[in-house]
Amino acid sequence: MKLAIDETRCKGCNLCTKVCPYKIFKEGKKANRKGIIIPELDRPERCTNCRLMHLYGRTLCGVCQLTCPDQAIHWVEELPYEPKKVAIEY
Amino acid sequence: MKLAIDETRCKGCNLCTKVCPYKIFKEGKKANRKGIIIPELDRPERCTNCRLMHLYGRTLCGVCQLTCPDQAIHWVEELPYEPKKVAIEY
Amino acid sequence: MTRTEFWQGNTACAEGALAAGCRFFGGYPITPSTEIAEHMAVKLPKKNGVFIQMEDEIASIASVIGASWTGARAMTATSGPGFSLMMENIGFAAMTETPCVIVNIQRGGPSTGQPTLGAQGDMMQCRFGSHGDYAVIALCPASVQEMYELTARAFNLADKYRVPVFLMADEVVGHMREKIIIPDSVEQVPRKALVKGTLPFKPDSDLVPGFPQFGKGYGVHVTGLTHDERGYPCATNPKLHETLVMRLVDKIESARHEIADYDIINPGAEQVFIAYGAPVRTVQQVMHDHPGDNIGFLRLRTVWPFPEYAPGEFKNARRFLVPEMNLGQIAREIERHVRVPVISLPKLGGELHTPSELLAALEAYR
Amino acid sequence: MTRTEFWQGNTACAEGALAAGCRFFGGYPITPSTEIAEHMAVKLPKKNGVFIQMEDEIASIASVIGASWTGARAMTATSGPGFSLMMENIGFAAMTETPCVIVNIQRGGPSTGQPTLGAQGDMMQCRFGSHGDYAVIALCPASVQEMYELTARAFNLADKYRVPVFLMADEVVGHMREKIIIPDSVEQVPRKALVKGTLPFKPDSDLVPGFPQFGKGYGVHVTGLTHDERGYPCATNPKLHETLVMRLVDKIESARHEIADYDIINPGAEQVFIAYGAPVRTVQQVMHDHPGDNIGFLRLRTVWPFPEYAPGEFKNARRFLVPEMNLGQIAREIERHVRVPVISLPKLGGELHTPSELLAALEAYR
Amino acid sequence: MSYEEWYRQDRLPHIYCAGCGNGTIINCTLAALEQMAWKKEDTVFVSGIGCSSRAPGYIVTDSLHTTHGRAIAFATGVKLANPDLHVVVITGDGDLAAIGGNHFIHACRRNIDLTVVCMNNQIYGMTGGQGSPTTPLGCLSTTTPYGCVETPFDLCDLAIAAGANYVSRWTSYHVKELEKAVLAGLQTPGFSFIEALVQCPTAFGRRNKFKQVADQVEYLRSHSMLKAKRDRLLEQGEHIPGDMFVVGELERRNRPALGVKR
Amino acid sequence: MSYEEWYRQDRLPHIYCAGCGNGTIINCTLAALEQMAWKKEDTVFVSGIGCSSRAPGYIVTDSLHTTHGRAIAFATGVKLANPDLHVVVITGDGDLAAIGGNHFIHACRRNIDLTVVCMNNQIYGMTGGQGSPTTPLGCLSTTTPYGCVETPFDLCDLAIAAGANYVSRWTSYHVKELEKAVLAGLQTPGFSFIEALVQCPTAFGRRNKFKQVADQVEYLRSHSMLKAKRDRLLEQGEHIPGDMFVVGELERRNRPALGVKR
Amino acid sequence: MRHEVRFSGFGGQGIILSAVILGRAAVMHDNKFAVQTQVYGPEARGGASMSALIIDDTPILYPKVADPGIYVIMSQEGFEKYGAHARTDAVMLVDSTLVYSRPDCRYIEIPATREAKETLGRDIVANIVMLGALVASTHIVSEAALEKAILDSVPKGTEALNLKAMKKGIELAAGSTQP
Amino acid sequence: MRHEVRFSGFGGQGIILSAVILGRAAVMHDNKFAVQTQVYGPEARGGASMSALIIDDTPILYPKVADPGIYVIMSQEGFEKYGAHARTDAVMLVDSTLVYSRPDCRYIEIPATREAKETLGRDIVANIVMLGALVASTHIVSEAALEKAILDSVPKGTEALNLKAMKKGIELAAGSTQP
Ligand SMILES: Cc1ncc(C[n+]2csc(CCOP(=O)(O)OP(=O)(O)O)c2C)c(N)n1
Ligand SMILES: Cc1ncc(C[n+]2csc(CCOP(=O)(O)OP(=O)(O)O)c2C)c(N)n1
Ligand code: SF4
Ligand code: SF4
Ligand code: SF4
Ligand code: SF4
Ligand code: SF4
Ligand code: SF4
Ligand SMILES: [Mg+2]
Ligand SMILES: [Mg+2]
Repeated sequence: MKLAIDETRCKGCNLCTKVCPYKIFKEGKKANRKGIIIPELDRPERCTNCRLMHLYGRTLCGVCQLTCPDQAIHWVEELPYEPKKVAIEY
Repeated sequence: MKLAIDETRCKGCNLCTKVCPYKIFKEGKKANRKGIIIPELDRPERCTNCRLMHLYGRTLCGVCQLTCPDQAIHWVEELPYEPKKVAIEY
Repeated sequence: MTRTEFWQGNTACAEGALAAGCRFFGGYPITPSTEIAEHMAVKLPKKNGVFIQMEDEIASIASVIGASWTGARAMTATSGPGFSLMMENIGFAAMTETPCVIVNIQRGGPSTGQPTLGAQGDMMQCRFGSHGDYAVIALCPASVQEMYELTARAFNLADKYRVPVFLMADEVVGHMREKIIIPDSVEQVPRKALVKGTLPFKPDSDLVPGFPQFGKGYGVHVTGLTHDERGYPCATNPKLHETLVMRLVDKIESARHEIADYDIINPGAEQVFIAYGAPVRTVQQVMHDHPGDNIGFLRLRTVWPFPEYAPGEFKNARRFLVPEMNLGQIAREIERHVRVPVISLPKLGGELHTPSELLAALEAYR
Repeated sequence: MTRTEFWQGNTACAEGALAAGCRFFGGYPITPSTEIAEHMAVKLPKKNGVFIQMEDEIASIASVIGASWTGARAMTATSGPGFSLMMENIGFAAMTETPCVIVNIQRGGPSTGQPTLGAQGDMMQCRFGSHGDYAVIALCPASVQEMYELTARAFNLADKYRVPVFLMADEVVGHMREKIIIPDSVEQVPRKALVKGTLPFKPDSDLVPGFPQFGKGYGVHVTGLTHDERGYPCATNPKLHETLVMRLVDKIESARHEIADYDIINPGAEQVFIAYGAPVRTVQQVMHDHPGDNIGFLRLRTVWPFPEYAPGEFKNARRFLVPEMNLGQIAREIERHVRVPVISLPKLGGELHTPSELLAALEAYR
Repeated sequence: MSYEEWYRQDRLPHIYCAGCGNGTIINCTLAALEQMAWKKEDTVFVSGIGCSSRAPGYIVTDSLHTTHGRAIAFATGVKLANPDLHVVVITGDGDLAAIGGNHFIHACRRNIDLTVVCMNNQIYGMTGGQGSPTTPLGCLSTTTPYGCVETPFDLCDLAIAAGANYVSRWTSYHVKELEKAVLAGLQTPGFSFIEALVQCPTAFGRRNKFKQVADQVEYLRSHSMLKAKRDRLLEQGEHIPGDMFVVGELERRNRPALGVKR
Repeated sequence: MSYEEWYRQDRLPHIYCAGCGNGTIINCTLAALEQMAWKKEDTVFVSGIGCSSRAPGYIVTDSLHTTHGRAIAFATGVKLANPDLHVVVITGDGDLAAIGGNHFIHACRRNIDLTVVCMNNQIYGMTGGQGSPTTPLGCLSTTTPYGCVETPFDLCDLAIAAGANYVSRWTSYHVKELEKAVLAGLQTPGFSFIEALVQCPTAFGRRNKFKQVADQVEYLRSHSMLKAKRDRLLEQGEHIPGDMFVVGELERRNRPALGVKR
Repeated sequence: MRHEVRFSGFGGQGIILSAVILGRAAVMHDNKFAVQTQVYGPEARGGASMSALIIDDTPILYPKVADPGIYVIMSQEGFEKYGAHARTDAVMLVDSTLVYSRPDCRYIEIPATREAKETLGRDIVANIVMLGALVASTHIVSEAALEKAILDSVPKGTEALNLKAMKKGIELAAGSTQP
Repeated sequence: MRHEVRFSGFGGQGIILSAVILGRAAVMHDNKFAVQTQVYGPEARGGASMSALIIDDTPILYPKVADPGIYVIMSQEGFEKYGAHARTDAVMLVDSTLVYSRPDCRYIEIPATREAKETLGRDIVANIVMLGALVASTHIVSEAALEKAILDSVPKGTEALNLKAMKKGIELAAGSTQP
């Protein structure tokens, strides 16, 4: 699974940058055409959901998605599915 | 002071007959022209107000008057004022 | 097999509604309409329907509109002050094309006025009382029999045109008891359902879209904002607004002939009465007492949309006399459509015009 | 010494009210009127006045009526949905002869409609929106300058006739900013006080009774029920009801000439525009761009009571063209008073008529 | 007794039915008012629509008999526009808590300096006996012909939750206590709410097995429980029967208020 | 995550400002709904007017976007006429508690089987930032330019006093807790009220010293106090600062309800 | 033939019910037409109550009663307010227990309240006594119709009492002073 | 002479304020007439905002702007919605930092946002930079009037910054590419 921000929806509020326990979202730098600065993802593979959603068959954590007021955060299927090895930071 | 029921106002609800500690009001018997049965007074001189209003210069008890929903109960001045002697029943 | 009863007008209204399949009543008591609610409170639970006394008239009409979206035939009944409070949500019903029946047993206004006496002072209000342009249907019964029949018809019209329909009765008719013949059954024109897969606010050729009942999987969005044919808000689009509002008005105005219900009596007469509601009875008495062809009568059961061509059927009319229990509200409308004098015969104060008053008016203008 | 400003119409309305001595504003926010409340919230406390945001529009107009009985010049401002909610208490104000000013910055209806766009869809509602028969005064500004001046006049009319007065503006005028010349001071016609010892609802020869302000020892009873000249309820007395309601209407209708405010431009013209509010500006543009005597213009600042004799001043008129941002509401009224065709030029959707649209209409009917 | 002077003598007798408790509540209200050193001309009564709301028509002060449910909103305008006036609202359970519920809770919240006396007869009297938001569960009315199934409001709880500075409840039986409660209400800055349970023989009693007026008054007496007793029972974990209601002073506090005389 | 299916994808992005908390509350509501085994076609959303009330327009079920303040009254009709439908009301502080206050308390009293989610941003967002009945004392808005002087409502206290069966409060920070609270509300027969405090950067935050969206969310987090803690502090007689608000489940009971699925 | 009847008395006497019963008798059992109206209004409370009935063989058009030919008056206040101005060719049934005045028209004295209380034991049925007397003396509906209408209208369990009251009224009318 | 100006950009850029300042300049300080209008509506939120101004020497009658001669465009979305269809004889000032497209009419590129941020340190004054450039290149109001209007309108303490921004705009207009 791959974490993604939908640029057509994100309004750049940066709330996602505050709520992720892994600090995966970072404030972006450059405005897009609409003048919106979309956050950047910092090693999204670290996200619990990215790693374990398939394993447990349900959404884990998901706080960024629940919080995102603009329904801009999703996980998309990566095919073929290959669990990535990441160093987990606690 | 003399206790009186104003017949133009009394609607015969008989609430006064329930509230007076001295049971001075008694249910009446005969309907008047409007079909209303006005309570009768049983030795009204026993009423605290009748006896003591002048002495204390204010309304005493007065529960019947406060209760009477039709503003039908009053004390009228008796001139010349003569305190009456009554046997008080406790 | 019909049945005879000796009923109060308000009872007949409630029974007419029940016969027409009304299964939801949301209301708030107010003289002189209360008996309708009270009758519904007794009867609806026995018919698996819902009676609810809401906290006020705003909530009453809101609950009726909500109930209507579940497919139920729904109504409320009120009088002047409550009617005034319903105005905002009546506009919502018009805008969202929600079928519903609103009974107004008119009493003397303005304000609290004469709570227990009859009037016809809300006739313009029922047409123009909510903000913005819209159209509605208003029926006026003149007898207990008509309280029954027109209430039932109101439901059919509401469902057919998806519009709030008003039974604009008055205290005189609402409170009097008289003979009524109850029919065996009452026609129920079903609400046209939306064809699945089509847009919920796209009209058919009759300008009325099919009804996307809640709970049937339409996933419809209903809003009082200006909306497109999907039902979605588009409140800054002038074109869509114009199209929508014009259609809301046109669907009623263009069906004027079908909705209109009136009698033409003595079309050759020169002096013509036009009346609706209780004053009809006085005109009928005058005509009965003075038979012949010299008095004409346009007797309206539908007042809105106004059958504007009907006065024209009195080809020889030299004047129209309009007895109303108000200051000439429908006389104003008639003035727009005729070329001869319109004589308003207003009567305020709660009493019906007497036959001699109308005779005097006939004399005065002859 | 006058002063020039570049103000929004809504600001000018609020400032006009303050200049006229308004000291109480009770309101509830609604687009596109909110700036009036917001301006009052800033300014009134500095002038020892009271601004209160009530819980809804029903409470707003109620608080205004209450405040008025203490002698304060009081107002509220709203738009369609809020206006609809005020209807019951507007009737109360009419019935109790309470002076008050109600501003309606009209937006697109019905229902929530087009909250941010202009319309004139509430013109009939302001006359007929409450139940029963009554009369009111309605003024229509067409510029920021008039937002100021007519608001101030509204207070004088309200006090003089003891009647609710409506400033029926629209979003176009309410929201635009333009040049305005602020006069040094504004005339304030004081409310006529009741002569002590006379009956509180007994009219003077102008049909208006003196005002028995609360707190001055009149011990007046004010009720929305039909009342006698003492102010006491007499809701089952037909005669008293008729007398009262007729007087409420007559005091306004009989002062029509004094209340009416309009301009007659090119009275000899054959084609005559009649307009009020924002469309006035388009007519003015057309007349400016096409000078000469062939286009007449009856430009109304008072719409209710309708100056019914004014169209007659166009002796050669062959038709009246009535551009309105509604479906011809005032055109209906005009039809009652003229013998030549009345061409309604309705425009819905929030946009003002363009000069070329009006020119096209002139051409089409020439 | 001098509170009689507060009546418009020319309008008595009033229209209330024989035995209607409303007249009693007016007596108590005026008796309390008489104890304030207020001039009649500085006092204003405001009401809505209902039997109860007819009361101001019988009182000599300036009085405003408004529309159904809106008394408090009108009174808010009167009071804020002239805080020197003492404004008393008389209302009924329908007027206050059905159609007028919103104005009620907002005035409590704002703590407008009004004294509101509610004659709660648990029914719509004026319109002939429909259920009200205070009609007890199971009671009969013309719109609850099978018994009321909606839980009634506790008006005092509502007033307290909404923020009123002074709240108490008594009944038409408790004339002296009620007079004192109204007096306390008049004295308290901010919103004061006094609920008076009253008998309505015509529209309530008749349908709910009270044959005589006195029976309903007796019911009110015997089913009221003093707050202190209620608190004690609660503390001891004892059961309080569902048909008892608390009487007494239920709230007195000093939240910020609006419209208090300067 | 499958609650995404409850959105009308063709209407996203919604009209809310960047950082507006309303979107978060919709997420939580739909996430809770997804856990009920309800069909979309059996679920109806109803709302009034306001930014918050725009929410149903973004949800795929049947939805009724009504008039300002009246959502609950409309919803009452929907629910009573067809108790098989699950009816959720989304509302704002102005819609629910200003103009709609009366319908709110009456629905609580009747315990109509609705779930009401109130997005309380303590301001009128849609109309550009006027004070609402929940605007805290001293806060700035366009109609309280000198600071709000009216004590705000505690909406949950009101709901409890009025009779609601289920009441809880959380904030847009507490997404998981809020989801659970909505779930509990959906499961409880009778009236369920869930208040969600949300940031409104445009109309509230901007005027009240919250420079960034996150600052206001942080404020909500740091000023919320769990009910258990509040109770403990109260018990210990400790002072609770005036700017703290309680979060958690505040009421759960089983009074008679109306409109419960048969 | 159009007959107009006016009933008046005080609240609680069943004045309105009387008119309704009479109307039912005419419509449901005599196959006639009838319109019943009444005075509503809070002011009526406690004061005099009034109800009117029109009976006719053909449909009734104008439904109001202004100057009736028949009166049933059951209280002094009712007489003063609604009976005193009866036209001289009218006929008035007065409950002589409660009405002290007498009209200028023909009148029939029926001691209905006294009889109801003393003979029948319940003063509440005085109105039915009056109805019996009315029908006996005017025949505006048949006695059979009245009997059926009473049975339709009165509370369960009181049928016998009410029929007795009706009979009593018929009897009293027969023996009444009819100056 | 009637001049019609349309401003567009996104929320927060001060598009409406720009029109108001220009209107004030014309009315209060140049003794002209002006009418300012704008697009309201929830839908405008987040999207493109727009405001229009008419300036004239005589009173302005028809107050709406349909097809303006002058544009001030400060965002790409604003361009697409409100600028793309400019008539060919119009003139358009574009904030070249944020607007990528160019119209068919004459246009003037002003890197207002970049300059505001980089030279003046606050991108919030980009609109004032545009105003300066507008006045310099069209002279629809005098520079003195604009200066006074800016001083009336901006928050206390920001006067100097705003005047600098205006000057910067005038400067940029002078040196701008005007194809
Ligand atoms: C808007 C409106 N709705 C309804 C009514 C009818 N109405 C008059 S009084 C009343 C109920 C009054 O109940 P309450 O306040 O309890 O007074 P009570 O008569 O019981 O003292 C109603 C519903 C009205 N006058 N106005
Ligand atoms: C009857 C009526 N009055 C006023 C309005 C204007 N109005 C629309 S939304 C709103 C306030 C909404 O506040 P809230 O419910 O808190 O929603 P928010 O926008 O803050 O989410 C108001 C006053 C209206 N639409 N209808
Ligand atoms: S929370 Fe959502 S809208 Fe906000 S910045 Fe993150 S992805 Fe964008
Ligand atoms: S799901 Fe949790 S861990 Fe994964 S990105 Fe979102 S907040 Fe971070
Ligand atoms: S309480 Fe008053 S009205 Fe009732 S019986 Fe006694 S005196 Fe008469
Ligand atoms: S004042 Fe007291 S003692 Fe005297 S009669 Fe009345 S109740 Fe009895
Ligand atoms: S109906 Fe009830 S409340 Fe009204 S006056 Fe009669 S007893 Fe009193
Ligand atoms: S104004 Fe406030 S509540 Fe409305 S969308 Fe913007 S941030 Fe949200
Ligand atoms: Mg009551
Ligand atoms: Mg809000």
